[in-house]
Amino acid sequence: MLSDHLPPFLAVVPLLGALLAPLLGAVRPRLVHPLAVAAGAATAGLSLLALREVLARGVIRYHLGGWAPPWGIELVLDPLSAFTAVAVSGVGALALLYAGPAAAGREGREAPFFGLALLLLAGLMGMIVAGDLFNLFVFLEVASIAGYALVATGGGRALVAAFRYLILGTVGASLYLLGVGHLYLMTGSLNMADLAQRVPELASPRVLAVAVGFVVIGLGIKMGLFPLHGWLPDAYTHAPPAVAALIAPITTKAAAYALARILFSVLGGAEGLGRAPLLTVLAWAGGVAIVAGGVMAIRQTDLRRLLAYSSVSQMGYIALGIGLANPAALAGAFLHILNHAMMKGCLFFAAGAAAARLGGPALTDLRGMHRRMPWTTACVVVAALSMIGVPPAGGFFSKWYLLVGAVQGGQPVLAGVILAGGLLAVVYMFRVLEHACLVPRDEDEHAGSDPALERREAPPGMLVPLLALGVGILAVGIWNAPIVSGVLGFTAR
Amino acid sequence: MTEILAYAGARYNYWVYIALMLVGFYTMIAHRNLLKKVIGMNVFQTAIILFFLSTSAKLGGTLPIVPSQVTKDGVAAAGLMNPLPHALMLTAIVVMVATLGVALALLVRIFRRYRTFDEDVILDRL
Amino acid sequence: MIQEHDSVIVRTVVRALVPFIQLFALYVVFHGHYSPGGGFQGGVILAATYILIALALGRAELDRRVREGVVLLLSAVGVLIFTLAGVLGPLRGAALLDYAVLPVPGVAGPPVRGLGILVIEIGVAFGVAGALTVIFCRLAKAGEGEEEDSA
Amino acid sequence: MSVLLNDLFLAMLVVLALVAVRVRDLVGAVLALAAYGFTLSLVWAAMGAVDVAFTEAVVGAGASTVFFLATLLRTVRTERARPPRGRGPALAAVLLLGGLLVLAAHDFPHWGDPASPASVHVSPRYLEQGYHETAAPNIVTAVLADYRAYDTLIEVVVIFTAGLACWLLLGRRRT
Repeated sequence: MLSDHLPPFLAVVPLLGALLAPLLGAVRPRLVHPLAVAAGAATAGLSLLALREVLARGVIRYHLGGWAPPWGIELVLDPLSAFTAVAVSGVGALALLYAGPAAAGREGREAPFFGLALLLLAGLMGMIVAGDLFNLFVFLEVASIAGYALVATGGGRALVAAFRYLILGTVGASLYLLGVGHLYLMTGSLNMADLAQRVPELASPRVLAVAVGFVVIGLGIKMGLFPLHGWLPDAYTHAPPAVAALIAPITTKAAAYALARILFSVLGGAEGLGRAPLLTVLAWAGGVAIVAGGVMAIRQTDLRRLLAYSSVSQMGYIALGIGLANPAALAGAFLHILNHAMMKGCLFFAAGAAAARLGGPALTDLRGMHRRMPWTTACVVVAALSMIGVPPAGGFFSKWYLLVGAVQGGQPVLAGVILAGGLLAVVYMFRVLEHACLVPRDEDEHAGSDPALERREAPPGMLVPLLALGVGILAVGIWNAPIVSGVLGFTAR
Repeated sequence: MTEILAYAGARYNYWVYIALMLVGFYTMIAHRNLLKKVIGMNVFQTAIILFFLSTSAKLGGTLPIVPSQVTKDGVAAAGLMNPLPHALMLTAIVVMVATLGVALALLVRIFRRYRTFDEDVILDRL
Repeated sequence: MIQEHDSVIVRTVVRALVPFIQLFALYVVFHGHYSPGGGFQGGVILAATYILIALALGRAELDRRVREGVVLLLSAVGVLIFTLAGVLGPLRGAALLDYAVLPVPGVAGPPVRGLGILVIEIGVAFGVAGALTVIFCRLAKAGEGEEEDSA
Repeated sequence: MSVLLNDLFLAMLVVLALVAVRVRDLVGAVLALAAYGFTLSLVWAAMGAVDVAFTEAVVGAGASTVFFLATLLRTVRTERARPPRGRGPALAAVLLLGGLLVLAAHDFPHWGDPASPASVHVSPRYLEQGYHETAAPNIVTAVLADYRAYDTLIEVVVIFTAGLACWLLLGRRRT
């Protein structure tokens, strides 16, 4: 029974968790966190099951309420959406586990906190499986509103950051809705597959170009695409560690996936109607983002802000791959969705653990980390290698496929940008590693050397998800070939 | 002259929605009072509702409620307004009020901390 | 904070009106099939009665009538009603939110769908009324009995 | 539907929106916004969207205004007079947006055209079959609560999310 209803349950399971959270919180507040972890893990498990089913049976189309599209709402699970769902729910479930100890000290607030965290996950999962443009908008708003509130739990500066996020996020969602409205006005349909049939016959290419422009700008804001990333650095920097660890790795990925979905499944047949220049603009915007984000990351002294600008840069890779639109580049973009979710999750988990144990978010606070938190430091090293693109870490392979895609697409400048982005990552990640591994802490200079005594790893609830992501980054690197050829449908030779 | 008037008149709804949208958008991004930004956001979102509902209008059409006397022998779709944008915009209004609630909750917290809604003053105090 | 209104007329009229407005809210919820209205509009009107109580009779009276925690739970229950009505479909071998398979004795065909619509409208009304009441209460009494966020 | 009334109300909307964003007194601005919401509901009614008009009246002119006033009650009533600054980029963005919107609107089907794509594709089935398939004569309810019930479920989840968010953000502090 379950395997027939996977598409809606990917969103309904975390949703049920979120609805039960306040009910459970009223009687047994201690059990809210385990409930959230269980709902997150169930979502991740269902995503894996969905991926297996899709690979075995082909694309699954689900008609809600039994109404055939375009009249009813359709959900679509294909290899790409199932893959993205696995990436988002997997990292999301680990972030929920991580949020337990990180959110300690908010007694009485567990129910709304974890309720909103599950709603965020439900919104993102709904966006990924949506086959209807308006349905995607509604799920986008669930995820966004939960995100604004979660960021604001940091208080103080986080409030201002959350307000800015809300204003820009609303502009993004509204422009997306406006673009959908233009498509509706010209075709009368909201269903993606139906639109794909009708778009090539459109009377006015101008309206189509404007509509797609609004959709790209709207989702571009949500995915933090330079120069539309204005909300992102402050939100990631000032959000509490548990929230940053949840939001930073996964929210932008769902928006990036939705953008790819619309550009390829709705507009796939509209080559002559201005899709090609739009994709070129997207690819170059991605290239600019890689460089601009990297340069700004180098100038930061706060670890979280450095990671935020690194996200701007890394999202540039994904936009670049989507824009190049050849099989190699797309395989790279999707592999990078998984890789970046894992490495950014890993680094934000580590940042939260370090802030809890070493006292602050500044890079200088990381000094002596390798002696006090050797496992955490090892994970940081793995994630940093992935960010730079050193094999066998996963990041190397996504950038490799992107590079192949850029060369095949006849874009040597963008290929150069991909390499330059790696060099920028070397610089900014080396600054992290330098403080974490090489520079001793002031008090270490004159205190003797007894590393066993000063070892202070984060509690297991934080360390386990961190280690899981560290191992995962290496595993994706090692098994990249079966993922790329078996799931993403790209064979290198 | 009459042609211009006819041209403008045929899309009058659309010109109004554009005007409202720009007023709201400018207020959201340029106004320095945070509460005014929220008011601008409200205008901006309602402009989109006006756009969607304009797509549902049919000249000579009536309410999308099937009268009881014609339910037996079918309905002529051209005589009734398109109900789909109406249903979509009901959802959009709910999204609007939800966003508004969270925005105002943030404003109350921001005011408690910074004692003002003035963006410049808040940025100075950060 | 919101005080009890000075005028005895206002207080009396509000006390008398509230049950009727709530009755009207129920009418709006249940008559959505036939006329404009439905769960959402009815839910807002239901929430409005509690706002009215707060404005005219003061917070104390509102607190006596409803507890915020309970209202939030009601909202969750409303969404749960909707979700579970939807999940009945898969349990009975149909798609999510397919009301045609709802177990209603003595009714078959499209009227079952009509009843399904009624069930979810009730869920919508609870969900919306609860959430809006919570938002209003929290905004109206923000800061009451707490220290300020320190700068 | 009265086209003349519709046009009159639409002109009022622009005026009220400008008042709402220009007035310095914040309570006045909120009340202008309430009048704007009420006018909107008249426009929706004139355009035959009675369900939306009803909702706009209770939410746009009602609940939203109460939320705004509840906020102002505990905060500040007026905004400071300040010289505007740095309007260049904002104006550029507005011009870009406006240009795109006008460009697209130029090619729109005429307002109210019964042969426009939105009137002939997808929606006729709701009108022609809706009552037989869902037993709801109000077709907007049929679409909202049956054909597109999933949207409505998530819509209620959105407002629940906002309730949870206010609960979390404005909860009583532990001392």
